[in-house]
Amino acid sequence: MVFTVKTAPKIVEYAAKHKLTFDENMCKGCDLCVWACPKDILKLDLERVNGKGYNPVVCFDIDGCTACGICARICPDSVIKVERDV
Amino acid sequence: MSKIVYEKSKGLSDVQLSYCPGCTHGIIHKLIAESLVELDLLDRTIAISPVGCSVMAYDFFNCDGIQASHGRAPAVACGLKRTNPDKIVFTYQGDGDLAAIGTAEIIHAAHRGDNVTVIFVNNAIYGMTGGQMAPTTLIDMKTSTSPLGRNEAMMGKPLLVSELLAQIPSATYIERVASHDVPNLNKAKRAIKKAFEYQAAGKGFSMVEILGTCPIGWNMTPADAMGFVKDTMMPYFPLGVYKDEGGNA
Amino acid sequence: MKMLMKGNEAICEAAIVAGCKAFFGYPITPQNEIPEYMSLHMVKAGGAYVQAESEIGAINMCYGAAASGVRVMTSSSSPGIALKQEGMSYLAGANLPCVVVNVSRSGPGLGGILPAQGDYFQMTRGGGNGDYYTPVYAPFSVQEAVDLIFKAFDVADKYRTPVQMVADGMLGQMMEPCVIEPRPAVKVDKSWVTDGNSGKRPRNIVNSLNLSAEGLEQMNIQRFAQYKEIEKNETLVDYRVNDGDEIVIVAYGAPARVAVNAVDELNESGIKAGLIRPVTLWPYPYASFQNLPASVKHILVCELSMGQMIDDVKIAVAGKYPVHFYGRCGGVIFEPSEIVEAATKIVKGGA
Amino acid sequence: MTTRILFSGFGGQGILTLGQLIATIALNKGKEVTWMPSYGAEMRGGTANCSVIISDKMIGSPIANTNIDILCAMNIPSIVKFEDKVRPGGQIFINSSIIKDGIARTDVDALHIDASNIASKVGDLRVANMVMLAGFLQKTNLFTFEDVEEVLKQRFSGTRNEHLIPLNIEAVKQGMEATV
Repeated sequence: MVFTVKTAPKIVEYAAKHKLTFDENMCKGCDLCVWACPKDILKLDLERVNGKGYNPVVCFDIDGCTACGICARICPDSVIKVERDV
Repeated sequence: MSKIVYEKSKGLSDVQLSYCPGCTHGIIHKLIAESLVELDLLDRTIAISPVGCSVMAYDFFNCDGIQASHGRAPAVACGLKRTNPDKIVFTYQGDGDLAAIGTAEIIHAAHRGDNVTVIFVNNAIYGMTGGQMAPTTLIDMKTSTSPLGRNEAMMGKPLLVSELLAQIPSATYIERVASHDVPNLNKAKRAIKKAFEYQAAGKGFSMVEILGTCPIGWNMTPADAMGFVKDTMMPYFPLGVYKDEGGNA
Repeated sequence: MKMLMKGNEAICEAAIVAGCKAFFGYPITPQNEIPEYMSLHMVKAGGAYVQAESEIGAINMCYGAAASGVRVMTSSSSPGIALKQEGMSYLAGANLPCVVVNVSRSGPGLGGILPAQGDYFQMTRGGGNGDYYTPVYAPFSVQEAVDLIFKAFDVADKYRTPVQMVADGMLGQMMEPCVIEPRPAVKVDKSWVTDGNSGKRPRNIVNSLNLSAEGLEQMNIQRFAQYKEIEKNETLVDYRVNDGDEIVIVAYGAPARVAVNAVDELNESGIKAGLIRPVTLWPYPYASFQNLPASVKHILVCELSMGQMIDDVKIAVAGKYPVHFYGRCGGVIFEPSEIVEAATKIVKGGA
Repeated sequence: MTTRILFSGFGGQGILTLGQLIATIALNKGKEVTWMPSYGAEMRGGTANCSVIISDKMIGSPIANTNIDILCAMNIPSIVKFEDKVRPGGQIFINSSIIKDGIARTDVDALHIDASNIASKVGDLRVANMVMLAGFLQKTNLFTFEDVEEVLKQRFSGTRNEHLIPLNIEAVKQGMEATV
C-alpha cells in the first residue's frame, strides 16, 4: 500500500566562485543544511514541492558560499555536491 | 580549476534512503561508506542489517548485505566471519535491536572477541514501529509506550551499552561518539575508520556507539533533535573511548 | 454503548474489562496499538504493564504472572509469535492459563507487515516442542474479537491452557462499531497457584519437568483428556450452507469477510454457494463437514497463504468431495471477484 | 445501499482523521461502517489512504480500493493510483491546490476543491481535510452540515484540541462556499 511516484533526477546548479550542485529529487526538505550553513545562504523553497512531495532546498546567495562543505556533510540524503575554486 | 570538497560517496548505492526527513541514519551511513572507500575495504565487506528503521540498510551500501533477525546480527556476523576470516564484516544495529532483544548476542560476540565491527546507533527510541520506549530512552521522555514519560521506578534507568561492553575482557575497542554536528561527525568517522582498521588487522571485537536522532519519534524538527542530542543525550551518554586495546594486540 | 474502535484497541479494552491484570509486550508491526494502549490503560486499571526486552522475555513474564493466578495476556505478530513458542510450550506443559494475541503478518522470515495467514500450522499444531495444542480463536470482526477475548480468558482459566487469538493486520488495524460490556467470568478453582502459601496450605509447584517416563506420559494423557473436553465443548463455527448450494467456500478470520462478499456475488450470479467459517481453528469444526446438503459438489478453501487450513478441510471431508484451493500471500489480499472467478470455474468445470 | 469511499493523500493531510469522522457520523446514524487504513513504517511522510464503507447491511471486506464510489484525492499519487479504480458514474473529489492537471476520466462526477489554499487562508494547512468535506455535502446525501458539527464536538469537546472546533467548522464552511 506504500508507493511513491518514480521521478527522474533533477540536478540544480548554483555557481559563482564556488559551485553547489543539488540532486533535488533526493531532497526531503529536512532543513538540516539550512540550519547548519554558517553563511545562511540556503532555504527551503516553500512555494513548490519536488518529485517526492517535499519542499526542496535552494541557494539564494551563491556569492556568499565559501565551499566549506558543512551543508553537504550534514545532509542525510547526499543531495549536495560542493566544488571549491582553487 | 575546481576541487571537489564533498560529493556522494561511492560506497552508497543509488537507492533513496527510506529514512524520515532529517534522520541521522543517513548521515551515519555516509560515514561508514566513506570510511570503507577510503580504507579500500568496500569490495570485501559484508554489511549485516538489523530489524528496525535500518532494516533495509542492505539496499543502501554498495557492498554485499545480509538481513538478520531481530537482535541476532552479531551472531550472524560471527558465523560469516568464522567462515570468511579475510572479509570485513560489520553489523548496523539500533538500540531496540542491540540493547533490548539482542543483548545476549552482542555480549557474547564481544565475549568471544569476534573480529567484527558493530555500528550501534542509539537514538533512545524504537523508530520503525512508531516510537516506543527503548532501553536507552531517557528518564521522563514520552514515547508511545511510556505515554506519561519513562518512570524510573517502573522502567529503570537508561542502559549504558558502551560502558557495559567495555567491561568484557575480550572486547578490543569501544567508543561512543555523536552525530549532531560536523566536528562530531569528523570524530565519529575517525572512530569508525579505526574500528575497521582494527578488524582488517585482526585485532578483534570493535563497537562504535553513535548518538543519533529520531525527529519524528521525538516530535521535534530535525534541527531541534540535533540540539537534543547535544544538550540532553550527551550528559547521560558521555562521549569517549571506553576501551582501546588495539595498540597492544 | 456502541463505539468505533480499532481491532487492536478493542482487544485491549475487552481484555481489561474481562479482568486481565497483566500485559507484557514488545514492539512489532502491525500490533503496536496493543502495547501502546496497554501502557496507558492497563496501568490506569491498576494492572501490570511491562515492555519486555524481547518476545521471549514477554512470554516468560506471562508464565510468571499466570503461575500467580492472575489473568495475563501478551501480543505480537508472526515473527514474534515464533519467538514465543518456547514459553507457549512451557505454559502448556505446566498447565497455565494465558491469552496470546497474534496480529499476523506475512512471512516466512521477516517477511512483510501486511495481512497474511501463514501461521496456521504453527498455531494449530502446538507450535513449540512436545505434545500439546492450544485453543485458537479467529474472529472476523471487531465485535467478534471482543466477544472471543472474554471467551479466551474463560477457556484459558477453565482448562488451564494457553489460548491464542489470531487477528491479522486487517482486523487489528480496521475500525468498526463494537460494544464492550462486563460479563460474568467463569468460576474456577485456583488452588494450584504459586503466590506464597503463608503456611496455610501445602506448597504448590508450577513445573513442566518430569523425568519419569511413565509419569510424564500420564501428565500428557491427562492433558489430552482435557483436549477432548475442549473439542466437545468449545468448538465454534459460523455455518452458512443451505440446501441447494453447489459449492462451499471455507475461509477464516478477516479474509473471510471477502469470502462473504464473494458468496453474495455468486448467489446473485446464479451459482449457489455457501460458507463455512471456522471460528476456532483448534479445535477444528470437522463435524460441520459431515452433513453437508446433498447438493454440494465442491469445496473451495480460500486462505491468505499457500494453503495450510486446506489440510484440515481434507481431513474433515475424508475424500468425499474434491477440495479446491484459492489463495494469495505475501500480504496480497484477494478480492471478492477473484474468489467468484475461481468458484465459477470450478462449478462450470474447467478447473 | 453500500457506499465505498477511499481517502488518499500525503501523511499529515488529515486523511485518516477525515475517514474516521465520516465513519463516526455513519455510526451515529445507525449504519454499518468500517474504516481501514493503509499502514506501514514508511507511511510517515509518504502517501497514506484509508477506506470507509458505509452500508445498511453487514460489510464484507473493509478494503475499498477497487470499484470505488467516492474517491477523495488530496495529492497527485492518489490520482495516479486510484483514478482508474473508481466505478463508472462514481465521484472524485480533487484537491485542486495540489492536483493541478485534473483527471482524465470523463465518466465520473468530478468536483475540484481548492482545499490546501482555502485551508491556508482559514489559518492552518492541516484543515485541508475539512475543506474536502464540502464534496460530500455538495454531492452526496450521506450526511449534513449539522452532522459534521456534531461529530466534531463529539470528538474534540473536552480534549486539548477543543479550541480547534471553530477552525474546522470554518474550513467546512469555506469549502462549501467555494464549491457552490
